[in-house]
Order: sequence, then structure tokens, then C-alpha cells
Amino acid sequence: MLPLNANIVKIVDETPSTHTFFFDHLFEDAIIGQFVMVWIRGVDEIPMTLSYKNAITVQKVGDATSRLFDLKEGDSLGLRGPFGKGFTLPKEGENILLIAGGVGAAPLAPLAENVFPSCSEVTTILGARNVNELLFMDRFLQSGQVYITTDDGSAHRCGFVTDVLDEIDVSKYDRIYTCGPEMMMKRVFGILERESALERTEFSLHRYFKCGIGVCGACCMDDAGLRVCKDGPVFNGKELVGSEFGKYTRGPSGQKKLF
Amino acid sequence: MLPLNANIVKIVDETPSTHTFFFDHLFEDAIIGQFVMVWIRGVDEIPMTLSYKNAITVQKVGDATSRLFDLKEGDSLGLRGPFGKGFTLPKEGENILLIAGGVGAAPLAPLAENVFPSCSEVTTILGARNVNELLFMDRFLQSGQVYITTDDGSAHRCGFVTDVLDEIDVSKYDRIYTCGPEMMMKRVFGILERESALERTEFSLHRYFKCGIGVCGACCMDDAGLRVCKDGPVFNGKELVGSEFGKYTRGPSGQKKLF
Amino acid sequence: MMNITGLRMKNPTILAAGIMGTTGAALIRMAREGAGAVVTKSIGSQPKDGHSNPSMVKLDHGHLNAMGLPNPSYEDFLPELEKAKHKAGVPVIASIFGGNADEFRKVAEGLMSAKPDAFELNVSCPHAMGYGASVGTDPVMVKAVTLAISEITDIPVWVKLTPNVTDIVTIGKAAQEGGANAVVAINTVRGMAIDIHSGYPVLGNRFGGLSGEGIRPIAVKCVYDLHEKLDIPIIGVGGISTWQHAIEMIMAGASAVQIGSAVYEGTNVFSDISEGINRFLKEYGYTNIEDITGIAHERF
Amino acid sequence: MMNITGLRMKNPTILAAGIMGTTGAALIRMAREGAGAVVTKSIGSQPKDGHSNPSMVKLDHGHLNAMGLPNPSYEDFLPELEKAKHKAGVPVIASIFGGNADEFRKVAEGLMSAKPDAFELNVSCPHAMGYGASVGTDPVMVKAVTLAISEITDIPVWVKLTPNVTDIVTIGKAAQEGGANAVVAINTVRGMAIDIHSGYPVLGNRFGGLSGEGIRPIAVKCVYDLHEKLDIPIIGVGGISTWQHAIEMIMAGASAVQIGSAVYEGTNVFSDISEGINRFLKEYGYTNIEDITGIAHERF
Ligand SMILES: Cc1cc2nc3c(=O)[nH]c(=O)nc-3n(C[C@H](O)[C@H](O)[C@H](O)COP(=O)(O)OP(=O)(O)OC[C@H]3O[C@@H](n4cnc5c(N)ncnc54)[C@H](O)[C@@H]3O)c2cc1C
Ligand SMILES: Cc1cc2nc3c(=O)[nH]c(=O)nc-3n(C[C@H](O)[C@H](O)[C@H](O)COP(=O)(O)OP(=O)(O)OC[C@H]3O[C@@H](n4cnc5c(N)ncnc54)[C@H](O)[C@@H]3O)c2cc1C
Ligand SMILES: Cc1cc2nc3c(=O)[nH]c(=O)nc-3n(C[C@H](O)[C@H](O)[C@H](O)COP(=O)(O)O)c2cc1C
Ligand SMILES: Cc1cc2nc3c(=O)[nH]c(=O)nc-3n(C[C@H](O)[C@H](O)[C@H](O)COP(=O)(O)O)c2cc1C
Ligand code: FES
Ligand code: FES
Repeated sequence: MLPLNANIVKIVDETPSTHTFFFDHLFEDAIIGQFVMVWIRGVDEIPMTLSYKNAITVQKVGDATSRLFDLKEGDSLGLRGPFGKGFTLPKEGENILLIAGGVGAAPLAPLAENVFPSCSEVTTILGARNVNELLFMDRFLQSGQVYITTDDGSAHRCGFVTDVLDEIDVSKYDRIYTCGPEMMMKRVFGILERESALERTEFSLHRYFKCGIGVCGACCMDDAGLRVCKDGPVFNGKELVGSEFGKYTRGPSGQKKLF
Repeated sequence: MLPLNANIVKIVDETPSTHTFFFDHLFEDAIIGQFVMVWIRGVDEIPMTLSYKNAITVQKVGDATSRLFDLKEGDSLGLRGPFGKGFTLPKEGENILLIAGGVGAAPLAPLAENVFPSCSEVTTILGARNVNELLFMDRFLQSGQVYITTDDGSAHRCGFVTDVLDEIDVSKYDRIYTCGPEMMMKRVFGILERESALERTEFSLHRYFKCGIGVCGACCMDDAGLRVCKDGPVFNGKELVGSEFGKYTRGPSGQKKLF
Repeated sequence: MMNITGLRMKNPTILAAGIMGTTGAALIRMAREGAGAVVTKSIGSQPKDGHSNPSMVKLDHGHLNAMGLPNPSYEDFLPELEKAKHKAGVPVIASIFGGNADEFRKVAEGLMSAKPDAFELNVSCPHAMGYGASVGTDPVMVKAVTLAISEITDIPVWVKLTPNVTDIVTIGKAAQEGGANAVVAINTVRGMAIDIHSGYPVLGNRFGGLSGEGIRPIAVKCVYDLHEKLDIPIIGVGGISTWQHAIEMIMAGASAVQIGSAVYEGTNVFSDISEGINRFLKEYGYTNIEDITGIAHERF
Repeated sequence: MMNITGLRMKNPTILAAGIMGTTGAALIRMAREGAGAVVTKSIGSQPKDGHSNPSMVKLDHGHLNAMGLPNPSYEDFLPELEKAKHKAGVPVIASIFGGNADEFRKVAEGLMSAKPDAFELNVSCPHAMGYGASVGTDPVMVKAVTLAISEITDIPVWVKLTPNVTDIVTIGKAAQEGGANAVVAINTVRGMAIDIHSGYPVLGNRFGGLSGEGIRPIAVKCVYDLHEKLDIPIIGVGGISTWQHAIEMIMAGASAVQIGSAVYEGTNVFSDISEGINRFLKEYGYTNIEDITGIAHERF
């Protein structure tokens, strides 16, 4: 399918570095955790999680995201998707734990909202660089308890999400979901592996995407050759054991970059 | 769609010049009067009416039909279709008249069988060169009264179907259907026009087909540009008024041939 | 009203050559169905029956055909052309073919008395030995043939190009140098299908030309490249069956479009497409088709 | 077991170049999914990021891509190739590209230590300036490049051809004369799609190559023509997604088939197709694939 044309109907400044772009197209059947390829015409096409059925929440990091930030309400984008494998939704009455770092809150906030009515408990560990960068705190708060950490201590606890994770009783959670910078998730992975909780955990990953539809192989991870764009971006913790996750990634040419 | 492969499961010698080829494929949804393109591989592809949902009845006239006659049970054919517009079926309780000449009985015999249970009366005028060439007489007889004419008088009445048509009371028939050599149908047309019965009559026509699917224009009739393969082969009598019908036809090159 | 090489057209949809173009009556019918102009079946100097059947089959994503340029010769076609000219009410373009400049000239002269609105030179049919693409893959021949016709007539000369070449622009330029008033791109793409039950190639001619849906991206690219380098208008053809397709082709650089295989879906395709184009122009605030012709070239 | 230019394959389905071929792990995975052999992503002498995104989009009847030969250079790819060779358990063919014979030679030499089972020379990518089809449309270049590689290696050399030429047979012959052990046909067909909302060409590179369903009739015709005139085996590729498609390609003249875009539908495509081929052979009373390779040429 060619990119569909979506008009930006509203832009919300979530934090100094992240904006949410609402468009006039609803991805009705999208599964939480799936992504769309966002075409900023004349610039690039980049993957973005749906943070709402009709929005993406973007952190400004480079060329394409900066050009996205230049767009105004009324401007348009090309969108292809939704693509990939989303989160496995919990069963009724389960306790769930969300671990979000930075813009990694984007796929987890809709998850929190979605599971809140049916789950017993929804706990979130939300981390950010500083107090201003805490993303979707309100959406998590409405769904349950939220532990907050900031790298610089500007709000609540100074430190990392893993500091909280280390202290809470992981065994009480039926399912755990995490998304954030790979170094953060690597540490989360370490803790959950130790706690034998990997099987109950889903990680939303990030690799360089070209096709986005599982053909070109650009996003394949060692050692199983899993495609992040198609077999992921959400993976069960067990799938990541012995993989390149947390060790290295590949750039557009396929060259390895160590973390 | 590419030609489907059909195996010939039975060959019935209907008359010295016509054989029926039954194949292992049932055109379930075919409307009576529709045709298939019959591909005799390595030779030609020619249009043939379905004389049963799983058979064609072929008169040997030239190259392709002769090669068809060489085929044995177990041999295979390519078939595309069903194509074109078939007959409009009568309403319950109507009186119908069928006028068949030669191999023109092929589309009318299944029609007779089909309408027999629901129609008040099914009358057939069946004409052929000679007694041996009378096609599907049994199928017509089982459905109602049959008037028979032979060109040479070898059976029943010597003469043409139009001789019978001239004598019977056409006004009692709610619908009339005819298929046969164009010169025969032209005379039928003349009588029915005189009797103001054209509107109640459907003619199954024959023109040279190339594509068979309404694109190439090879089978177009003057003056309306009607495509026999797509808008026909069955036409209402009114559609033929002022047309080339009965006057001329065109060969494969598009050159006109007068009747 | 638009103006394509001097032809005044009420809309940019043109019936493509070889589609419903064997008789005057069929051409008139397509004009009534909404075509802005109609092109005849390609006509040659001798009657030709064409290749044996199957001559056209539907594939999943288009059609494959090898008609083999069946035509009754220009002599027999003349009354059909006269009739079409008389009653179509839209420009009637005579598509002609020949094996060399002389044969092209003979056919053109033979049809001149019927006053076609333009000639379209078929140097692009991919399955007619000695004709069509046999001429149209050689820029020298294309220029010579185009010149031969432009010299003897004042009506516009369109040259229909084959995509089955390493570089269509070279061929387009040759046509332009020969005096073409427009190029038409593209004719069908060489293709073949095999019946796996028997091993037989499906077409009577064994191979043929691909048309319809599947070839649109190829046609769009050809039109885009031609628009980049030519000064004369380009008429886009290949796989257009909706107004969106037509807009895409126009944005690539087409001044008008031709529609062939999509007639399979229904003869209303011309009116559907031209109405859709009008709605699009209105909705996006454009005044006419020229506003969007080739705009893809300006988007960076 | 079949034998293609000396490579022993358990089935005739080969992963096409540029599909799941960026890493050793991905190649190993495709071998486990049932591919009879795997071809790597095309590798060059320098790291290349490729064209900007969108680099591949799905169309109604296939895919359009312009990856732009992204690759980490032969130096960085060497460990991936070694890994694939070590664990794939099927022949691993290294696809390589360069702008001239020297560059090709450099890349081949650089990968030699990993002992690929064959080299596939990419002289056919339609959207890589100075590479791919820029080389592969010129028979002199094709022969020179092929010669340069055949001279320095004992492993089979396959040459992958572009359909975007006036006559693919000339190019195929040039490869054969240069010492190619097989030709692979076809790479993608030049194509383009435009976003009508904005007028922008959809691909980052503006145009690209068409693959998948829609190009199969084009590929079948190319393979048929090559089979008619060449003495070396032909590997058929283009639009194969079912076993019926594979049989069609083999009947046109292919000794084996490659599968690219159909991986989109699922990685089980290799096992599905090879099982389907076996069922077909059995049902129709053939013993092996050679029995049907090119039989369309014998049907008249
Ligand atoms: C499945 C998935 C979901 C994502 N969801 C979000 C989201 O919801 N919000 C958000 O802000 N970011 C998200 N990202 C990350 C986002 O795609 C990158 O931040 C963005 O591509 C940066 O583009 P740029 O041109 O601004 O940066 P650049 O300067 O081009 O690059 C900066 C970094 O961005 C990443 N990047 C660039 N291009 C791509 C690409 N084509 N594919 C993957 N990564 C790329 C690379 O890591 C690169 O090093 C997601 C990534 C993936 C894979
Ligand atoms: C809609 C339709 C239904 C038909 N149904 C039957 C039927 O049920 N039984 C039957 O015996 N015949 C039927 N015919 C006629 C049949 O198609 C021809 O008899 C057959 O094509 C002759 O082929 P040939 O090669 O043997 O003869 P040729 O020697 O090639 O030609 C003899 C005559 O057959 C006709 N013919 C040849 N090729 C074609 C073609 N491609 N399209 C149309 N006519 C052609 C021409 O009138 C020609 O003059 C039907 C024709 C049409 C149009
Ligand atoms: C059945 C058929 C017959 C054709 N005959 C001709 C012809 O006589 N002359 C010509 O220039 N092109 C001919 N063409 C090519 C079409 O005019 C057109 O270029 C091609 O089909 C691509 O357009 P489409 O995809 O809209 O069909 C023919 C195409 C078809 C399908
Ligand atoms: C995403 C993508 C990347 C490709 N990359 C290469 C490549 O690096 N080298 C090459 O020779 N062919 C490449 N090709 C062409 C394929 O190998 C194949 O020839 C073509 O896609 C036709 O086959 P298909 O229809 O099965 O996809 C690529 C094709 C696609 C779709
Ligand atoms: S980005 Fe192409 S396979 Fe994932
Ligand atoms: S045979 Fe082609 S339109 Fe009827």
C-alpha cells in the first residue's frame, strides 16, 4: 500500500523534546505496540509507534524528526501501517508492570489505558532525563501507581528506572512490558533474567528500518535473524536471550555499532 | 484468468457432424447462453456455448473443430469463461417458444430443460439439414411439443423452421428464443418483427471473437457498436433493429463479409 | 476544453489504440461513453488476420495480448474512419503502422481523405515481426518514419513509444527530431505466460504484450523521464483504470491519458475518470490539468 | 539433490539477492526456512547507506524499491558471510557489485576467504548510479566484468541480468562469453509511483525497481528468450510466490528459481514452493526438474 495521506489536526507539546501529532486518520485495528512508517515528504520516512490510534509522539533527535517539528496543524504526512507485532494484552485480573524510559512511554501509555479497566493492578516505572521530560505521566497515573525517576533528580527519585525495579517485588506481576533506550532495557533485561521473569516480559525494540515490512533484512538481529519490523518490534524476553540485544545494533549500511 | 485445464471425460456423438465433449469441470454459475473460449492447444481458441454446465457441443466446420474431433476421452482442453450475457429466463407460468437451427440447438436445449418445470408450455421448432443432424431432439421432446423441419425432408416436414413459425400463433408465446445460422435467424427476425414480437425475443448471435472479453472490438456490430462477446451473444430483438445483423459480418482482419 | 497538439478535447481521457477501435461504430460508442478523443486500431497497408487465438488473456494483474495488428487495410478501413469522423463528435486519431517510412506514408495517404484529427504512429507493438517495436527500438528508423509523415501532412503527428528499450528518452528525442507533435507512452511491455498443465505458452503467438494495472509504475517512469527531456507534450498510457491513476500519470508529466485495458471493467471508465479528475482539481484548488502536469518534477 | 553449476541443492528455491541478506544470521534463518540456497545482499567495495526512505513500498501488484545497494563493504561483510557459510547448511552465493572490472575483482577477492559457493554479479540494479544496470546494459562491460571474476576464481560465476534493455539475450550472451556459469534473470523492472496528494514521487530515490507478482510475465519472457539462445543454465527470478509460478518459470527454461518479494507473504514460501513442485512432478509423472526445464520450447 502506498502511504496514505494524513493531515495533522492537532499538535501537543508533551515535553520540551517530544510533541504529539494527531492526524485525521484513525488506525482502528492497530494493536498497541505496532508502528507506522511516517513519511516526511522530501526528507525521510521513519518508524514511529502509535501513541494513540490517531497520533504519534515524536522526540526530536535528528533530521527527519526536526523537520516533523517544523510542521504545523493543517500540514500533511504520509503514513504506512500499522506494521509489526504489538504487545500481547494481559488477561483479566492480572497485575501488570510497565517500565518506560523517555519516549519509550509512547507505546506503553496506550497500553496502560487499555488494560486499566480489566487488570487488577497497573504499576508504572517512568523514567526521564529530567522532570520536564516525563512523558504521559497523567496517562499512567490514571491507570495506577507510578514510580518516577529522573536522571538529574529534578523530580522524585534521582536515578534510573532500574533502581526502582531492583527494589520492588517483581514476582507479583503477571506481565511486564518495557520500552526505552536499549541501555536501559538491557539493564531491565538483566534484572528480570535474574528474577526469572523474562518469559513474562515483552520488550519493544528499535533497529534501523528500511522497508519496514519484513523483506529487506536491514533490521535483522543476531543470532536468530529476527526482523524487528515484522517479528517485532515487541519481543518476548526469552526471544532475546543470546541475541545481539544490548550488545550492538546496525546502521543503514548494515555496519555494526557497539552500544 | 488463464485458461483452466479441463479433462475430457466423455464424448457423445450427437449427430454425424456434432459431438458433445463432457469435461471434469462444472461451470456452476454459468447462465444459459453464455459461452466459453475453448483452447485447443497449439491450434486455436474458439467460442462455444455451454450445452450442459460441463459440456460443449461442437459442429465440425474447420481447422480447430476438426482438431477437437481428434481428441479422445482423457485428453485435455483449456477453458476460459463463462463469458458474455446469457438468456433472460422466463417467469413462472409463461409460454415459451424455442427456434433452433442446426448446432444452434446447443444453447437452447439446456434452456428447454431449465424452464420446463416452471413454464406452462415449452414449444420448440427444431430444424436441421437432414434427419441425422437433428440435435438434442430428446432434450426438447422431454420439455414439450417439438416441430421438426429438415432441409431435405428426410424427417417430418421438408423445409425451414420459418415455415412452421409462419403458421403458428406467435402471440400466445410470452418469450421466444432463437439460435441458428444467421440467415435463418434473419428470416425469424423478419417474421417476428411483422408480428410485433421482437421485444419478446432473444437472439443468440455469432461473430468472430478474438479477446472474448469485450476489449479488442473484433466482434463489434454496427451501428451501435455492440460487442457480441460481452454485450451479447444474446441480444433482445429490439437491440438488433437497424443493425448489421443479417446483412454482413466481419472476419478476423475486420474486413466485412456480406451474407 | 483542453488543447492537445491543436486537438480540442472536452476531457483528457483518450481511447487507446487497439481497444474497441476496429469499427467506426465502436469508436463512436466509446466517444459517447465519455472519451475525450478516440484512437483507431492500428491500420496497415495490407489486410491482416492477426495472430491465432488465444490473442488476449486476463492475468491477475493486467492483461496479456498478442493480437498481431489485425486490420482490414487502409482501403477497407477508410469508410470506418469516415463514419467515426462524421459521428464521434470528438477528435479521431488514426493509428497507423508500417515496416518502413514508405509503407507508413502509403497508409497515411490512404486515410487522409477521411480527415483524421491526428496520426498516431505505432512503432511500438512488441509482437509484430517487422512492424511496431521492430521499427521503434531504432532511433534512426523512428526519426525517419516520423519525418516521412510530418512532411506530408499538416495534422498533428503523435508517435507511440515502446518501453522495451534500454532508454526510451533516446527514442522519444528521435521522434521529436522527426517532427512529432507529441509522444504517446507506453505501448505494452513484452511478456509471456505458460500453461503449466500442458507446457504450452498461452498466447497463440507464444508471447505478447502486458497491459493494465501491473505496468502502470513502468509507464509512469517512462512518462517522467520523457517529460524531463522532451519539449513536446506526452500522452500517458499504461495501467490507468481510476482517476487516481490518471492524476498520477499527469503529475509524472502527461498532458492527457489514454485508456486501454480498463475498458474490460466497463465502458464508463472514461466518464468516471474525467469526472474524478475534475473533482480532484477542484478539491485541491487547481484550475486545470496543466497546473498539475509534471509537478512531480518540482517536488524535492 | 540437484546440481546447479556444480552447487548441490536440496531443492530449486533460492533466496534472491537483497532479501533478508544483510546478515549471516538472516541468511541462516532463510536456509532453515527451506531455501535450497541463499544469495547475500549485494556487496561493494565501500560502505553505503543506500537511498533515503521510503526505500520500499508495497503496490497493489508487487513492490517498488530503491534500496540503493546499502552494504557495509566487503570488509565488514566478511564475518557475516563466514557465519552464513558455517551454519546455513546450503550453498551461499555472494552477490557483489562494482562500477568496473577492477572494483568487482576487489570485492570478490575480499570475500574469497569466506569461501562462498558462487559469486553472483549484480550488473542489473536499476537505480544505483554507476553500478548495477549502468554496467549491465552494455554487453562489452558485462563481458569484461564477468571475465575479470571468472579468471580469478574457480567457483561458479552467475551473472544477474536486467530486463531494462532492448535485448536481454545480447547481454546474456556477453555474460556467457565472459565465462559465466549461469545467468540469473531478472532483476527489478524500472518503475515509479507518485503520491497524488503531494505530487512527490513515493520513493526516497524518486524511482526504483518493480518486483513481485506484476513482473512475472516479463521475467518468464526473458527466461524463455535466454533459454532459446544460451548454453548455460538460467536461474529464473521475478514474481514467483507459488509453486505454480515456479513451474511456469522452469517450463520457460529456468533450472532453478529465486524468490524475493514473496518473502513478504511469509518465510515459509521456500518450503511451500519446493513441496508444491515435488507434488506437481509426481502427479504429472515427471522424475525431476530437468524433465520440465524449458519444455515450453517444445510445445507447438
Ligand atoms: C519500531 C520503532 C518505533 C519507534 N517509535 C518512536 C516513537 O514513538 N517516538 C519517537 O520519537 N521515536 C520512535 N522511534 C525512533 C525513531 O524512528 C527515530 O528517532 C527517528 O527515526 C530519528 O530520525 P531522524 O532523522 O530525526 O534522526 P537521524 O539523525 O536520522 O538518526 C538518529 C537516530 O535515529 C534512528 N533512526 C533514524 N532513521 C531511522 C529509521 N529509518 N529506522 C529506525 N531508526 C532510525 C537511528 O537510531 C539514528 O541513529 C521508533 C523506532 C522504531 C524502530
Ligand atoms: C458465442 C458463440 C457461441 C458458439 N457456440 C458454438 C457451439 O456451441 N457449437 C458449435 O459448434 N459452434 C459454436 N460457435 C461457432 C464456433 O465458434 C465456430 O464454429 C468455430 O470457431 C470454428 O472454428 P474452426 O477453426 O473449426 O473453423 P474455421 O475454419 O477457422 O472457421 C470457420 C468459421 O468458424 C467461425 N470461427 C472461426 N474462428 C472463430 C472465432 N475465434 N470466433 C468466432 N467464430 C469463429 C467463423 O465464422 C469462420 O468463418 C459459437 C460461436 C460463437 C461466437
Ligand atoms: C487488445 C489490445 C490491443 C492493442 N492494440 C494496439 C494497437 O493496435 N496499436 C497500438 O499502438 N497499441 C495497441 N495496444 C496497446 C494499447 O494501446 C496500450 O498502449 C496498452 O494496452 C497499455 O495501456 P493499458 O494498460 O491502458 O491497456 C493494444 C492493447 C491491447 C490490450
Ligand atoms: C528490497 C529489495 C532489495 C533488492 N536488492 C537486490 C540486490 O542487492 N542485488 C540484486 O541483485 N538484486 C536485488 N533485488 C532484486 C531481487 O533480487 C529480485 O531480482 C527481484 O526482486 C525480482 O524478484 P521478486 O519478484 O521475487 O522479488 C532486490 C529486490 C528487492 C525487492
Ligand atoms: S526493515 Fe526491512 S526487514 Fe525490517
Ligand atoms: S472479441 Fe474482443 S471485444 Fe469481443
